[in-house]
Amino acid sequence: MASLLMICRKAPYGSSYAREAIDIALAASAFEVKVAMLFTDDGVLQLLKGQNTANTGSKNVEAVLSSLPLYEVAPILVNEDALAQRNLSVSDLNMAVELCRAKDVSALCAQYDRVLTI
Amino acid sequence: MASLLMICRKAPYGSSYAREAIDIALAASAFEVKVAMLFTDDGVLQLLKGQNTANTGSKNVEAVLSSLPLYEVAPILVNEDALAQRNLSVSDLNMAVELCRAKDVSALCAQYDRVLTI
Amino acid sequence: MTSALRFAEAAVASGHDLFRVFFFHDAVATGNAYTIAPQDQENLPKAWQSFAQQHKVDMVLCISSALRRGIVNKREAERYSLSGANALDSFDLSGLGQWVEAMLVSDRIMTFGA
Amino acid sequence: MTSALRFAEAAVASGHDLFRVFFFHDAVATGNAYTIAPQDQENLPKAWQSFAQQHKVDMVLCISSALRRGIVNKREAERYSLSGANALDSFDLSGLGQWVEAMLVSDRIMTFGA
Amino acid sequence: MDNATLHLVQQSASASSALRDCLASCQPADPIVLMHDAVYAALYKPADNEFYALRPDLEERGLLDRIDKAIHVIDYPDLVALSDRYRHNLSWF
Amino acid sequence: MDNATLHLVQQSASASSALRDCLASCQPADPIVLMHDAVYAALYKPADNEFYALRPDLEERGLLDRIDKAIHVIDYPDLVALSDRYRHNLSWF
Repeated sequence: MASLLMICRKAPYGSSYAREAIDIALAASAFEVKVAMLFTDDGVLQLLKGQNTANTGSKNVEAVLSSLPLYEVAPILVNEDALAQRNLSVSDLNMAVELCRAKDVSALCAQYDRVLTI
Repeated sequence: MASLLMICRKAPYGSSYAREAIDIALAASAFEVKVAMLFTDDGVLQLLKGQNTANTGSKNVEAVLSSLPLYEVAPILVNEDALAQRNLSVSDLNMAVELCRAKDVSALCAQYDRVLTI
Repeated sequence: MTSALRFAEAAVASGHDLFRVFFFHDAVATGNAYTIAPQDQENLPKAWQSFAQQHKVDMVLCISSALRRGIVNKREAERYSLSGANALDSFDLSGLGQWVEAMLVSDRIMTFGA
Repeated sequence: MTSALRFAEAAVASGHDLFRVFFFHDAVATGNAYTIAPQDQENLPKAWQSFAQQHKVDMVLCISSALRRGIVNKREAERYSLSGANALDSFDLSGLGQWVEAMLVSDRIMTFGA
Repeated sequence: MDNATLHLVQQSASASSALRDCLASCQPADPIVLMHDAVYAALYKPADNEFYALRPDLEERGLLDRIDKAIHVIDYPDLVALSDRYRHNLSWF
Repeated sequence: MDNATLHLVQQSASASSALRDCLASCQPADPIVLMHDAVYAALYKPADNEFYALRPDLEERGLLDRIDKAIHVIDYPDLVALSDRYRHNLSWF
């Protein structure tokens, strides 16, 4: 089985990158690819608890991300340096994640067949 | 006569902002507006001497900017802090400019009827 | 351009006279009639169209930005022999003179760049 | 997407087999047939079209990115009752499965994000 | 009418230089509005200026209960009123 | 095939965080290609890694005679060869 690591670096609502990354993860998972996601840089903001799109006409990124484990997208990794730089901690996040550091990215890449930043 | 200060902050080829800003300056000038341009942040890179678009299919920003004085767009101001931060100096630029500092922006704005960042 | 729409709505609601909305650079995509929004999301071109019709607001797509990005009305489609036109009727395609005029007659300009 | 085109040309010239070019996010605008480039500038959609025809390269616009941004072919134009279609013939509109397939069969993926 | 300049910061302070460039150019008396992805900067107070942040952008991003107490939460009508009050406004994007 | 990762930095290092984020994540043995607006970072050498910059992007921007001598100027065929050599490449934009 092929494996894919997606490195998600973009904040959730300023562009459609976050939603489109989730679509890629689900598509790859549907093709039996083992998909992992690493949230780093502004990408960690996608995981913030309490996103409320009731009044904005946007798709709720938090809600869609929470479905990833059901599609066997795992692990969900988070760069704890990026969290700390934004005054955030694991308790601000909406799902169980595995923590890593920025310097682990190269070693992580080596474990997967393909890597995509988005 | 109305006056407009344009604050140009974008590098020249990564997007069409630089070309479009020049178009705005020329249009305003054609309507008898007194137009000044302040180049700051990555905008100072628009003024770099020696831009060569012969092989790239882009419009040469340096060439178009050099026509601004003919259209009485003046002064051409450059934030020298932004230059220094990029390892550049006035000798790297393709036209005569007036230097200013980042902290002068507010006082400059006060001298014009309208201000536009682009 | 959701922020710009919300601001325009609030400005009109508070009694301000909105002279013109000028769409420039990538924002000309707001005038693309072919935009299909996902079912649970707002169709921004149509939301702007309703706003303009309801409040009789003048909306202009910068013609040079629009042509570069493939947004054309019937007139431009004919001029360039294109098979169709995708600019919504509520948007005029016109030059930067429209922006300059708006700047000259208005007390404030607001720019929404992101 | 000029960089992506130059890279693709160099890859083909050096004997590489280019399996697919997948246009995603804002890059779907590369398939817009209504694009009018200024006279002294390259028309990028047409340059990609020539490249694809010359080298028989498969080019796909991500359909969900494309619909959101108002790039439609005849099939989608009919489905959504639009007055015309603006996707160039050389580009297919298709789903992310096309990206996944390309990823699985190719040795390398190159991403051009700016 | 107030002669200070109103600044509208519209991009993420971590991904872009918008806020940093604004702070380098503004005066201490200039008010700064955080909107769009710039509202993440409301998690801390970036400078001594008066700061405002747009409620809908905070809400969408899950920030409403997390922001620094010194930052004023505003709605679009408040932004209209702010733009009335200051002769010039500058957008940073 | 080399097990280091090839990094492609594609946005201005002053306007965006692309290069900074890349440097925080990469290893000393990872080569870094500057392209698009990222080529302005060739005016200085940003780190000890091996750096490459794309000639057409340098030329267009007037940088060809100004860049740090430690940075390798490459053309698209060289970029194809680099992407062949490294198992993974990451784009920063």
